[in-house]
Amino acid sequence: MRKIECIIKPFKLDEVKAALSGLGLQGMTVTEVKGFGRQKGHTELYRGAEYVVDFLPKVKIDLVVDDDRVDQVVETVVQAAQTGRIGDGKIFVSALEDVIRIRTGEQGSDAV
Amino acid sequence: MRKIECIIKPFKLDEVKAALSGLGLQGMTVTEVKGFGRQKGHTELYRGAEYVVDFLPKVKIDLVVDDDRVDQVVETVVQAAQTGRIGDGKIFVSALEDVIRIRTGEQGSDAV
Amino acid sequence: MRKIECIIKPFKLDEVKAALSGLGLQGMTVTEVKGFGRQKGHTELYRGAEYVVDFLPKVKIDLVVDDDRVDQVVETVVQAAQTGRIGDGKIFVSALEDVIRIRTGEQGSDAV
Amino acid sequence: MRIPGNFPMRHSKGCQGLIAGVALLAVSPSAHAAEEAVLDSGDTAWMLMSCALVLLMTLPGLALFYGGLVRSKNVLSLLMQCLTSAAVMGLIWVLVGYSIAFGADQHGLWGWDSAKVGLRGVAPEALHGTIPELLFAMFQGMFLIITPALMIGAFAERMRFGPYIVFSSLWAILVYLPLAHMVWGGGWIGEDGALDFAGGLVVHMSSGYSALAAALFLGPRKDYGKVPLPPHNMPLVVIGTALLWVGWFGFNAGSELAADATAALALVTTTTAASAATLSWILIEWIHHGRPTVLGAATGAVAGLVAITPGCAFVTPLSAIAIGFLCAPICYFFVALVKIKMGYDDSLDVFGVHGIGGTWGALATAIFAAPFALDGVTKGEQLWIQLKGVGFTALYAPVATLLILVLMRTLMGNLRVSDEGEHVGLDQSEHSENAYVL
Amino acid sequence: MRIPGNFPMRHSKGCQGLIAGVALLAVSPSAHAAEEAVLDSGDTAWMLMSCALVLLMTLPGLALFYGGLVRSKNVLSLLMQCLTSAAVMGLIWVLVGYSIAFGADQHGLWGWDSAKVGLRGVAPEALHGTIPELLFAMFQGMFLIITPALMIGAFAERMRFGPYIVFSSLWAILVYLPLAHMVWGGGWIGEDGALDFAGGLVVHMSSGYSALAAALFLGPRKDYGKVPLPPHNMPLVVIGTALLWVGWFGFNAGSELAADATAALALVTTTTAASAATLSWILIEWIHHGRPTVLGAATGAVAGLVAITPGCAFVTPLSAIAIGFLCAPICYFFVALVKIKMGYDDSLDVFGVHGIGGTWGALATAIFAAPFALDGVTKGEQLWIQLKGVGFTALYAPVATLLILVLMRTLMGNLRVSDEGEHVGLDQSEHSENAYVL
Amino acid sequence: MRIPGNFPMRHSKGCQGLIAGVALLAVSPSAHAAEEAVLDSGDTAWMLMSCALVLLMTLPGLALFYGGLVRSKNVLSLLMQCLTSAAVMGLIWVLVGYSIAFGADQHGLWGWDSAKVGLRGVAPEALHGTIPELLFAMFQGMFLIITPALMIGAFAERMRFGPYIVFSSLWAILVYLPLAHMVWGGGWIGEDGALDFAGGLVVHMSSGYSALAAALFLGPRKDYGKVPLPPHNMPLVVIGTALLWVGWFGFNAGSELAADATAALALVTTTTAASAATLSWILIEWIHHGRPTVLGAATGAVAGLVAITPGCAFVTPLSAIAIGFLCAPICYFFVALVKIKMGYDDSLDVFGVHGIGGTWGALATAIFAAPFALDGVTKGEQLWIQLKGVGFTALYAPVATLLILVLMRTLMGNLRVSDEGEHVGLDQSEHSENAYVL
Ligand SMILES: Nc1ncnc2c1ncn2[C@@H]1O[C@H](COP(=O)(O)OP(=O)(O)O)[C@@H](O)[C@H]1O
Ligand SMILES: Nc1ncnc2c1ncn2[C@@H]1O[C@H](COP(=O)(O)OP(=O)(O)O)[C@@H](O)[C@H]1O
Ligand SMILES: Nc1ncnc2c1ncn2[C@@H]1O[C@H](COP(=O)(O)OP(=O)(O)O)[C@@H](O)[C@H]1O
Repeated sequence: MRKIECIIKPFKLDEVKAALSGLGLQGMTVTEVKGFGRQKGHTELYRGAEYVVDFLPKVKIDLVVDDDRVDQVVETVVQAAQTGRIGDGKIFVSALEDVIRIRTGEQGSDAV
Repeated sequence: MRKIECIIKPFKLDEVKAALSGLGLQGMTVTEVKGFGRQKGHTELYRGAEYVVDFLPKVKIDLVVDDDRVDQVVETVVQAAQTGRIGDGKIFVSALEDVIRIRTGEQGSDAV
Repeated sequence: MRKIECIIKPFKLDEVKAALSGLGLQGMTVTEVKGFGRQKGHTELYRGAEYVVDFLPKVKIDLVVDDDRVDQVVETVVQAAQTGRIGDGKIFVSALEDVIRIRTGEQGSDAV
Repeated sequence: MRIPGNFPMRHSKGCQGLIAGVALLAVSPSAHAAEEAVLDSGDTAWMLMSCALVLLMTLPGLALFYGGLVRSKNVLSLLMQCLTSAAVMGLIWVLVGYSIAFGADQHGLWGWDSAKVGLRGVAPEALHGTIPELLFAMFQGMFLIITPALMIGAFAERMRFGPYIVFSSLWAILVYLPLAHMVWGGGWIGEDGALDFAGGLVVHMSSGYSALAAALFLGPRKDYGKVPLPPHNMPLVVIGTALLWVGWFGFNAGSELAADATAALALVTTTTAASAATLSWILIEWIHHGRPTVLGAATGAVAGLVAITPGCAFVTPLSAIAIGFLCAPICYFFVALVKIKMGYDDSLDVFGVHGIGGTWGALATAIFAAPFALDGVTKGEQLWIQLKGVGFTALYAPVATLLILVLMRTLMGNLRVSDEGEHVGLDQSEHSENAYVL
Repeated sequence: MRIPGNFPMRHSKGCQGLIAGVALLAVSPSAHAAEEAVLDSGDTAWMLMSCALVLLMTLPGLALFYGGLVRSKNVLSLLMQCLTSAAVMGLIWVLVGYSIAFGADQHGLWGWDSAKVGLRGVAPEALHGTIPELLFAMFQGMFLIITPALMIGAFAERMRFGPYIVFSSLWAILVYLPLAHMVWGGGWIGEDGALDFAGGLVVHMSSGYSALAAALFLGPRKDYGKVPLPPHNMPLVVIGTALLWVGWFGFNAGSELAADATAALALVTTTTAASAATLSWILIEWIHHGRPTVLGAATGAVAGLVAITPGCAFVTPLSAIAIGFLCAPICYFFVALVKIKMGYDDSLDVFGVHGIGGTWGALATAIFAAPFALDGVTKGEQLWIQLKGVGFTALYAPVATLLILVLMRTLMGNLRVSDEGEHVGLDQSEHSENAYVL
Repeated sequence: MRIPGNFPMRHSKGCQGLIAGVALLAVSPSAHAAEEAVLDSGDTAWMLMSCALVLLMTLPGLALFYGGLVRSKNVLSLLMQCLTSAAVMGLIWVLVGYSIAFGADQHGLWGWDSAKVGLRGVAPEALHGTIPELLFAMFQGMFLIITPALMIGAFAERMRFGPYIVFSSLWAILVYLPLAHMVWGGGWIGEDGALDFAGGLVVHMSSGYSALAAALFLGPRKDYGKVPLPPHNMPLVVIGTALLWVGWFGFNAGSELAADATAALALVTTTTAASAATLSWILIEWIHHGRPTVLGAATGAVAGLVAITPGCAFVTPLSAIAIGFLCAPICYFFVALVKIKMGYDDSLDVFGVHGIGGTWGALATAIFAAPFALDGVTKGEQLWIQLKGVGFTALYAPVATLLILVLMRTLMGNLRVSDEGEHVGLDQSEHSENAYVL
């Protein structure tokens, strides 16, 4: 089992979700986050003063998948989330030791 | 050290917290997330149009525990969070290399 | 590659960010979370009734760094986030198998 | 004030002395034509505005006050109940309400006048005192809009929307309209000499005691007493409080039906009592918990406004301070102590604030009545008269409420949403909507 | 109502019978001096207040109604457009608007009076009827402030701010002001006998049909039809609805320019129609989708208010119920079915509610006209007169709108924000601000 | 306007010419009885409403304007300070304030009249001009409610609640009430001939300059200048701005104490100046930063309303445009440049907007005064008179403020919350509450 964390631009969420559903993925968990990176923040104004907002809204998608699907999923996310402009985001892949479905108590691949 | 991520239904948070406190767990970190899975979203209405909201509000609990407590904690969460209906959520277990308490700089088990 | 999750007090975010920028770190992802731990919650009032709010606002910073920078980063965060009072937070370090930059498809260290 | 003519005046008592006094010094133009009723544009202007102010109390005042106090998953259900109160009560009023409340007296208990049904027989040129009768009718209609809406705080976060509409409609017809007639429309309470200038009995006690009955009948929210249920949006609560305060000027000073000295007095006592009760409530909190809260200030303000309502035109500004200042500890006692002790879930404290505040106000009206307000009776006699009205309202309203609810449960089944619906919140389960997508 | 004197009265028709009737029973003080114009303090008080009420409709009423309906990244752009409408339209009105709308008639199409330019020649002591002319002018100015602001709902979430200001200014001068003159200022529609008490044609149809044209011209939002675009903050929508309802009392009853029997009638029909339409709309939803929604109730309320606007002083309360009750299905049909079928993105349903509601209201004014409202014509004749006004407005407004937009695109380039700007939202891309930091 | 009688009139100057002019054309009914004071129902209606409008400015207007501008952890502390201003100032006014401001003159500096203490000797039938004296008193009381609340913007996010109550109470008694007397109650500034129709000196300059003193005394917020401190809820700011604008009609036009030509003029200049300043401010931003902002529009609107306040009844609509248009760059200069340069943390720009805007308005009143407003003096002479009032206020208010604060620090210790309290926010540290649980 692998956990794939994808940090993407918020307005790409629907496209990514659709692409993943296309792969037959059954679940994901989404978190609103703020990102800081190479992409420059935008300027805001407050009564004649300018200031830069460094943190940009991003969306994090957590996907737990069987090991053999990792490459396919990563590729799909990259395709769906890409705009080619700075700030498109990252994908982090890590190992998972166990997965449990709360409703049934099932474990491992069955639980995903 | 293990990290246990539990994705549960929001209204179960208090019960799960109580159950974990019962085990003597001293800490947890909670994040509001949105889940997408087998559980069907609900329908919303907007001026005569219906649309389905796929993403359902869930709560993620991050628990860092010593390796020997993992099973007990997982079992406790499963019991407290279970309603038996689709969408009860998942538990993901992964390895952690190190834990540091910021206040003291302590590391490892002492830091939890 | 390592993932460093830092749970800190919210008002320390700017200091921690500045300290990390000082190290030349190029990116981080921030999530608003609620923490439960040794730090006591505060009391709130509602029409003559008192109740304790257990969950305290915290900020989680996710940092993905090359393995050789872990110690330096952890130390920096500890210094910047420390107030010496209960509730300063934790740092969790875990292994990462892969990192991908969505914009370019780059992998591994290049992608960070 | 018994103006010559055959229509029942709203405030049958208490203004006489004052108006007589005013008449000596300041003869208003319209007084010249006392024999022949004439429209006074100033009075009409004030009553047009008072209609707007009383509507503002419900929409958005009360809606926000209540909506902000519940959890974010239920805010829309509260807003919806206030909105539909303006719709359903507005129609009931025009169709039959005005006739029942202000039609010809039947046994001292209710009224009827088929010409008032649908306002068909109320010609635009017909007058009530110095203002168009249509305007008088609509001003009174605004009171019907707010009163059942006050009750929704008691069964917030659990009652189904359909039954709410049925309940509030039946309650309007069986409780509010008869009571309004009894006090203001020529019925026995008013004839008995009870002083209720703007609705201590008719509006606040009637809704407050009924609310308690409904809360007991429906039972508490599943989460009540288990987890804290803090307000989800306090700024909404403050906007609501502020608009209630402002709108109450129309409610109280508008109840004079004229822009005159009595209206001015009512406005002054109204805002002064609210100030006193606000301060009093936060002082109690400061003493009791070491912290004054915004919700305390807001609750105090509303309680003070409730308490001054029946007597606003009958007391001096200094008495208004006393009424407001004393009302806070009385209401606080019920909200913070009695409710907890007894264990009922009057979710937004309708009974504690409106029921108890209205009771205190109705009695305080006699206790603090200025000489000009007492129509040939002593304070003690007036207090006894007030007690009869208070006692009747405190019995009639909740009993009738219970009967309505029992009947409804028999015919309609469970009046509460399902447990699942309560969990996900009424906004989604009853209205398929979501308050915030921030 | 043709008051002796040489200034054009706003409502040239329909009040006569009523006023005559009133005059018999209730001679108001000012009537004694019918020959010599005198200021009436009651009428003036009501009109001062009506100015406040109509401003309240735009700020914050409409601003919140619209602002709550869009996504959180665009709410400020809507608030900004309403705020600047009060600024820019307020200035246009004082500088030239009053002259164009109410200056001496030119060919029945527009007006001009250089003394009215900048209100230079309007002395504080000059009267319009029984109120200061300055006050009459400003009351009318409040209508110019709200009307272009109504349109912004149609091109919400995509139009650039600069072009919006240019567009609304040109539209005010080329569409609103001439129409206001034609109907109220002595132009051909009013002279023809059309009944439009408070702006069914001038305000709602003009903005509604123009909004449709603008929505078609600008094209849909990128996300329209692809992802749901639910309101980001429904409590704001409800506050807005409530303040529109309250403020509409000034809009409709204020249009009488006096605190009299006609104003009272207008207030009663206004709130009653809103009640009926609110209930009607949620009943339709209940039948059609099994769920009444808060947005439905709010939309119904606004639609009912729109529909009663042209006829509010010409119909009975029971007719107002009919007008309101029937307006909901008509508007619902356009909002929920026609719009989807045709695929245009009238983002906040300006056409469906104001265009269609205004059209229905203008026709219903004839259909339900009370006898006193018909100035020697039959209902059928009046309907034909109404149809001419309706037809003209439904053609003139959108065609002129399209010409303005074509001209603007030629001179100013793209009127929409960039795709990137639409993605991040107009609050950031146009105003460098962020609505919420919670 | 010196009405026969022995009570001091509020606006001792400037209306004469206008009223005389009006009197010729439009003799109002009440004028027939000039010798004998009579209550005018129209004037009374307008003043009842003006009380509501001025209260609306504080609750919820100003509360939301300020509450939206701070961070979400402090919003409740701002709302609380506004709510308690209505409570504490409301009581101070009734108890002693009316007597100090409008009692018999003492040395030109303050007033006293034991019959006015607690309003005991003010009979409901007593008149002030054509309205009940009680109503006059309460209208003035609403000004005391808003003025200290204006200052809270300067020390937002750091002052403890207890000291705030003590400070605002002392400030009311030592600064506001004497100044109100000096200008309106028969004191030296008014007698000197200064024109301050609705409170340029008394309300805006007094609070603005005192605010600056308080901000300097308390020192900046810990985070000031280190991290951006953007508004947490801009929609609240816009609601607040809108309600200030609407309520200001009661503030300015209500200050005439009658529904007449002068009130109409004041309403027209008020809204026109606000429009001009709104547009002016966003044009400056457009030029200076390439972006017009919503906060800029809101700030401009308030600045324009402030600037027109002293002269609203003394200038033409075109002059109002000039006053509003010029006020934006002047205030912007202080808000965006001087404050940054000088480094003081006037958190919500009370000095920059109210202090500077009020100063400009007081001088502009003379510069743009219409002929009827000048009571036998030249513009230059009037400007000199204005300058004396401005100079006195700009010195007296901040010096007295500093003395109060020094005294308080000596007796009460630190007036600021602890650093920890500032970190977690005043809502939690001072009120144990939380604004939002969304
Ligand atoms: N080292 C990192 N650790 C954690 N998150 C990161 C890291 N670097 C970037 N991110 C996340 O990825 C987002 C995009 O990164 P950025 O450098 O702006 O552009 P790009 O994705 O094109 O490299 C950031 O906003 C941040 O959320
Ligand atoms: N593969 C997955 N990766 C990440 N999160 C998942 C995954 N599958 C499910 N989830 C999370 O678990 C929640 C519950 O899953 P769901 O399939 O609806 O029901 P159940 O828990 O009964 O299997 C989802 O809402 C989502 O947050
Ligand atoms: N076992 C744990 N698992 C996950 N998060 C934890 C754990 N223990 C503490 N935390 C997080 O760290 C925060 C600080 O912990 P706390 O015990 O209050 O103080 P300290 O950091 O001083 O030990 C908590 O609020 C919580 O978010």
